[in-house]
Amino acid sequence: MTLAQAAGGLLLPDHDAIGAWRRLRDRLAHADRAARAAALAALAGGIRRTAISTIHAAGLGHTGGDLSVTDILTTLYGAVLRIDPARPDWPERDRLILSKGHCSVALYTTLTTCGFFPADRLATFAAPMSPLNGHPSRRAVPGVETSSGPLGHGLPVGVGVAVGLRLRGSPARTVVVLGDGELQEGSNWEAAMTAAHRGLSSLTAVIDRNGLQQGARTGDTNDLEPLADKWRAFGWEVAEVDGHDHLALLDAVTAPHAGSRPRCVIARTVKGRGVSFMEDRVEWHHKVPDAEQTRMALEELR
Amino acid sequence: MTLAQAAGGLLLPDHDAIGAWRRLRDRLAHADRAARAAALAALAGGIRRTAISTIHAAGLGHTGGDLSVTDILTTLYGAVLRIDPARPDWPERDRLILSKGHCSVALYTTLTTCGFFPADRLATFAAPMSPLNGHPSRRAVPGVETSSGPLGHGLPVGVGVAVGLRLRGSPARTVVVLGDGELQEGSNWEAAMTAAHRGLSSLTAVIDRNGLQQGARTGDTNDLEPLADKWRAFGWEVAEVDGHDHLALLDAVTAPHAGSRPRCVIARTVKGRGVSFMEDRVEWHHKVPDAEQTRMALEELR
Amino acid sequence: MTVEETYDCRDAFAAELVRLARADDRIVAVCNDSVGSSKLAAFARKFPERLINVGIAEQDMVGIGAGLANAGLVPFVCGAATFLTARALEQIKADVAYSLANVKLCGMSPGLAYGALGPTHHSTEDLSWLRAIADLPVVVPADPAQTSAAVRWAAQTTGPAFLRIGRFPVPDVSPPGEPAFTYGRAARLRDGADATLVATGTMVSRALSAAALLAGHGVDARVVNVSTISPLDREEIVAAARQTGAVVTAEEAVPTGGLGAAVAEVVLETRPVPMRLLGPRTFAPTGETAFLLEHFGLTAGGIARATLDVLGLDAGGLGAGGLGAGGLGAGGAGGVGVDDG
Amino acid sequence: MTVEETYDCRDAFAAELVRLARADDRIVAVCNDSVGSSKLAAFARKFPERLINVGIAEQDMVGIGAGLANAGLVPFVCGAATFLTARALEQIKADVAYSLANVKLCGMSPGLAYGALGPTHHSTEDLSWLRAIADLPVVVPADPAQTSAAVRWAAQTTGPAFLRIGRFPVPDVSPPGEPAFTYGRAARLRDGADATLVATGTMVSRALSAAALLAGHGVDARVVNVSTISPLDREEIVAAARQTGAVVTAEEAVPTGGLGAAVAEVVLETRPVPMRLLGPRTFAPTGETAFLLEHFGLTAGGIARATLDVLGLDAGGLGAGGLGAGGLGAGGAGGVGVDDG
Ligand SMILES: Cc1ncc(C[n+]2csc(CCOP(=O)(O)OP(=O)(O)O)c2C)c(N)n1
Ligand SMILES: Cc1ncc(C[n+]2csc(CCOP(=O)(O)OP(=O)(O)O)c2C)c(N)n1
Ligand SMILES: [Mg+2]
Ligand SMILES: [Mg+2]
Repeated sequence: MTLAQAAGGLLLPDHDAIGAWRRLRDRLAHADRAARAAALAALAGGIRRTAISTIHAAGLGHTGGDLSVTDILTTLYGAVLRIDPARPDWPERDRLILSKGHCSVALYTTLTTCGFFPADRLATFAAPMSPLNGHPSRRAVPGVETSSGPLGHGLPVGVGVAVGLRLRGSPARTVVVLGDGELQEGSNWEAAMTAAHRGLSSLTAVIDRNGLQQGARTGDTNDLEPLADKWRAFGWEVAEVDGHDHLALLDAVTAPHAGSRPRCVIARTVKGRGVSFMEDRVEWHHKVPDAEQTRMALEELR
Repeated sequence: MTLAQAAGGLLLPDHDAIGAWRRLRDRLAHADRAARAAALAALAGGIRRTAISTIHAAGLGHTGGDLSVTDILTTLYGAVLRIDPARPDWPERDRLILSKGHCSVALYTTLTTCGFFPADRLATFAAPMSPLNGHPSRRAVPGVETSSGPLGHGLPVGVGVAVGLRLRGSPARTVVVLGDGELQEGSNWEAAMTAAHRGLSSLTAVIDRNGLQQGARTGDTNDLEPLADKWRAFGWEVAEVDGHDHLALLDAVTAPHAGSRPRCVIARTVKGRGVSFMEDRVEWHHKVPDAEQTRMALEELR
Repeated sequence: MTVEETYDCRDAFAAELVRLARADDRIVAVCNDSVGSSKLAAFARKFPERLINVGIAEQDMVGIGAGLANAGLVPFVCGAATFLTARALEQIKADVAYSLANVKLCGMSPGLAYGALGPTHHSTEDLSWLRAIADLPVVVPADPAQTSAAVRWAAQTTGPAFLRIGRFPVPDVSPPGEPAFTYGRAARLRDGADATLVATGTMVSRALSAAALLAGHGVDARVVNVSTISPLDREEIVAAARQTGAVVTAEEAVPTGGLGAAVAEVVLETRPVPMRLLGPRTFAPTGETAFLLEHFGLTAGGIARATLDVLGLDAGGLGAGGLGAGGLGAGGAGGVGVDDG
Repeated sequence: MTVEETYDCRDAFAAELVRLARADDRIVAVCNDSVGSSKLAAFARKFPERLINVGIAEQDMVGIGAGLANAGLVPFVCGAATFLTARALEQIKADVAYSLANVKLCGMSPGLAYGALGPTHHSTEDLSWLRAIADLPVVVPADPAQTSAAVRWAAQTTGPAFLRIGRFPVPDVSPPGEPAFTYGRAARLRDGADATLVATGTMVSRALSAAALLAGHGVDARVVNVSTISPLDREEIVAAARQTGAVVTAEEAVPTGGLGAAVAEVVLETRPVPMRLLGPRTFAPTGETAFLLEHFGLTAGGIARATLDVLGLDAGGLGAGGLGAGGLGAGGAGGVGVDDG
């Protein structure tokens, strides 16, 4: 139980990290595009490296999807979301829901860069009694808005948040990050229909469009194309961008609204992004790098 | 238990009715369009009258939806489906799945006109121990391919049938009849995606597009429009027709296939069709006509 | 037996929800095209903005409930019990219970209430399904007073809850002058020494009638109303086993995962005594609710017979008569008909 | 204790399915992007046309299974147990069980098998959920031989069935020379007079080890393997209660709706004797499977302690040691990682 006790317990804010994150946000707000791009790239690189190390140490994780979603999370936490990591339950916060909950390591790592909890706690990921479960639990992890892991849950929850915030008169926004394979779940289309019907312009869905799911290409399993047409037919505004281009993501997510439609950002990504031998390889969905692979990956990500 | 015993028991084929139905099918096959239209209209009128009487007698039923789907069922059983009511489990039969199972009375009545079981058994509808439950049960009613009632179940089952028939090399076709409100269920969109991915051209979905659901208009509850765009974006071929025009339905359902897409026929209908005081009135979703209303309805349907 | 007035508990539910919503603007209602069957029409008129009817989409409905709670509201998520539970069970597990979201799930017209609409509409599995989910209180009020009190409790408590709101007409069973509902506590409605009838929901009044029948057979039966199925009031059950030596459970639900199973475990772990578990175990045949309750022995007579059986006594002379009343589909009557969830 | 060889029952499942499919071209497999975790890769290679991977869409998957059965095929519908059951429960009830469709539902990696992937991936509620559904046989094989035999039984029988296919490594427990699986029959793996350990799935080998531990404490424990949870072998349970006077159940599932509840009912209705029901009752903390089994007392030691407890004996000296082995996420090892359903 020693490990258990070491691993368990509350996750508390890391005020040094919060300070650093606040300074970064301030800097980015006034930086030119090039500087902003460089800062976000640096942030994303750090998150990727930490994620790889964390997965290797735990012997568990979803390496490919973590690397493909990193730039999306980096952009959102680094430059978009109005949050206060010192007060994770601040009622006026923007909400980020990671529907593709299997990419918990990317989320946990990003949360530590904002200071929701100290980065050293990542070492307990998946360890006995750790609050850092294989999938994010709202019970244990500050910054996690809803427990995810079963696919197709995030968008309905996001719709509820957006409806609720509007009812309460809050201008806060709601962003749901989804996998592409995940869109095979019909629950997403229920929520998509509801969101459009209710004119939830404060709701944004970002699709991590890496073209792979657990066992194969999405196109070979149950093709999603024409994906943008689907969202449009369901009443959403659609933007398609390079999901590894932070500024393109930033522009797409923050572009002014033309009407009352919810927005879908289809972020074209590469699963395993940044590590040559992982890129676009289906087996890295949940493969864990060994020591040598970890070394090589960290090298490439430097 | 006397009533129970009277009501219960097996439903066996009605050979007289089967003979009459076969003759009708032969006649229609060689009739000109006008004669075909007249015969189908007469058939539909009889089904509507019987349905109204059955609902009144049982004190239970979904009058509005029964009347809106009648012409669809009439067209399919009267002129399209290759079935043998004497052998409801004939492996090579076409399959009709009524996904909007609350309209069981329209289905039961139609099945008796084909001779799956005698029309006098309709008097046991909803009575203790009757095989004719409020929603169609595959256990008890010949001609019912799957138990329905909970919405959003029929299309996935239809996809499975179509995949299975193709695997077995059977040319039989599969038709699923759905409500429009029912399309809010995400399970339909899962199945729609799968059907298109698998190129199930033998599968047809007919949507009873009456614009009403249980408690209000679909447009006011959770708008389905642009509905045809949704199906197209999900990879289906779409036809839109007047759902009370038998020949238009027939043409849409039997038109030759241009490719390998499954086909969606959006049948524009009027809920409560044929009875002026029921037409397009949401309360007739499950309202049961009293004696006077029944008399008036039968009058109008003469 | 005198003819008692009986009530559809959905009315008490609806009235209480409106009362609470007037005082607390965090309260919202969510439903699946079930404004009518969830009796939310008055709520919709008074608080049109606060009724979120998502249409026929139960997964979406429960997820939206969790989201509303996240945004600081207090959602009552209402739908026919079987669709709410069968169709959205993973959302209930992950988004509500495991996420400890402040969502009140309201399963309307449970058990066999949908009568001749058939097994696809019956919700007899829901208690087994929900009891298996951790951290999800499961509450089954037995009459209007309990229903109102349970709704108040749910609104005042932070965290998940499931309320099973009956449609089949029931008489008042709550003793006047006492709190009608205390979360986690069973109520002893009648004392007795020879056996205990443990009932929930619609079966409580029938258990009381059974006790009256049993008195005529010289059996002094205790009656306990379990309105919180999960977590169970272990003390009251232990006392029943110890003090009366025989237990019969009755519920409009599959007993081997519902109330019956909950009581059985406590009895076996503390004081094993003979039991009978009453409840439907098969898909129902066609018929209105009162008929189906008879069919499954869920009547005063059926409960009394099971009690005599567990005591090893002769049931001769105890007719099959139940408390049949209400139910759906009165032939030829005409009228508003039966909504279907 | 000697180190036994242990097996992932999914391998036996997969091999048997390929064998059967070779002889019977009606057999098809359906899955939800789980070719890997359902071990269907070999099936897919040999019968590419007969593997229907619908993607991540469990409702669709089960409905498609029912449709395939309607078309005359024999579908084995495979997915991680929790997604298959939680996400498609109404399809299981209406399209499979109530429709009496010839669908074989295969819940892979059930219980706590997904270890550190957490409660959203654990399937501890499935037995409660499925037992409540009428006309749905629920089968839980305990080792590779039982798994193969159960798959053969399912392929040969017309009608619905659920098979719970374990992932957590188990040793052989089936006595050689006897049929490994007989539908509806429990197997007495060890005779004994003082108490009966009733176990299913992964807990069977642990119950056998518990019996060995108990022998050292002078307790002669019977061990019964219940591989058909529903319908239950009542005779064997009645015999256990009558002949041994105490029963402990153990399962990798919520016991108050699973095996425990099923056994409890029979015991109470026939021969009430003291019982203990072992199984997880809360959402699990983080940890690999072996750790979680320890956490919930689902080890040889835990079963033995519960047995001493039910007998009113002192458990002193009986360590907490279990049979910890296997499990997920060996830190820093590298490798193929853990699929997630
Ligand atoms: C309901 C449900 N079914 C199955 C799974 C198992 N699973 C986990 S990840 C995954 C693939 C997800 O693919 P995608 O959404 O494309 O995510 P990404 O490529 O970003 O990893 C699957 C099938 C699950 N978590 N939930
Ligand atoms: C899963 C599920 N949720 C809710 C219901 C209750 N219900 C029965 S009919 C109905 C409305 C159906 O509307 P629509 O599909 O448009 O059918 P129609 O207008 O043809 O009657 C509803 C909500 C149901 N049967 N199943
Ligand atoms: Mg992907
Ligand atoms: Mg409609």
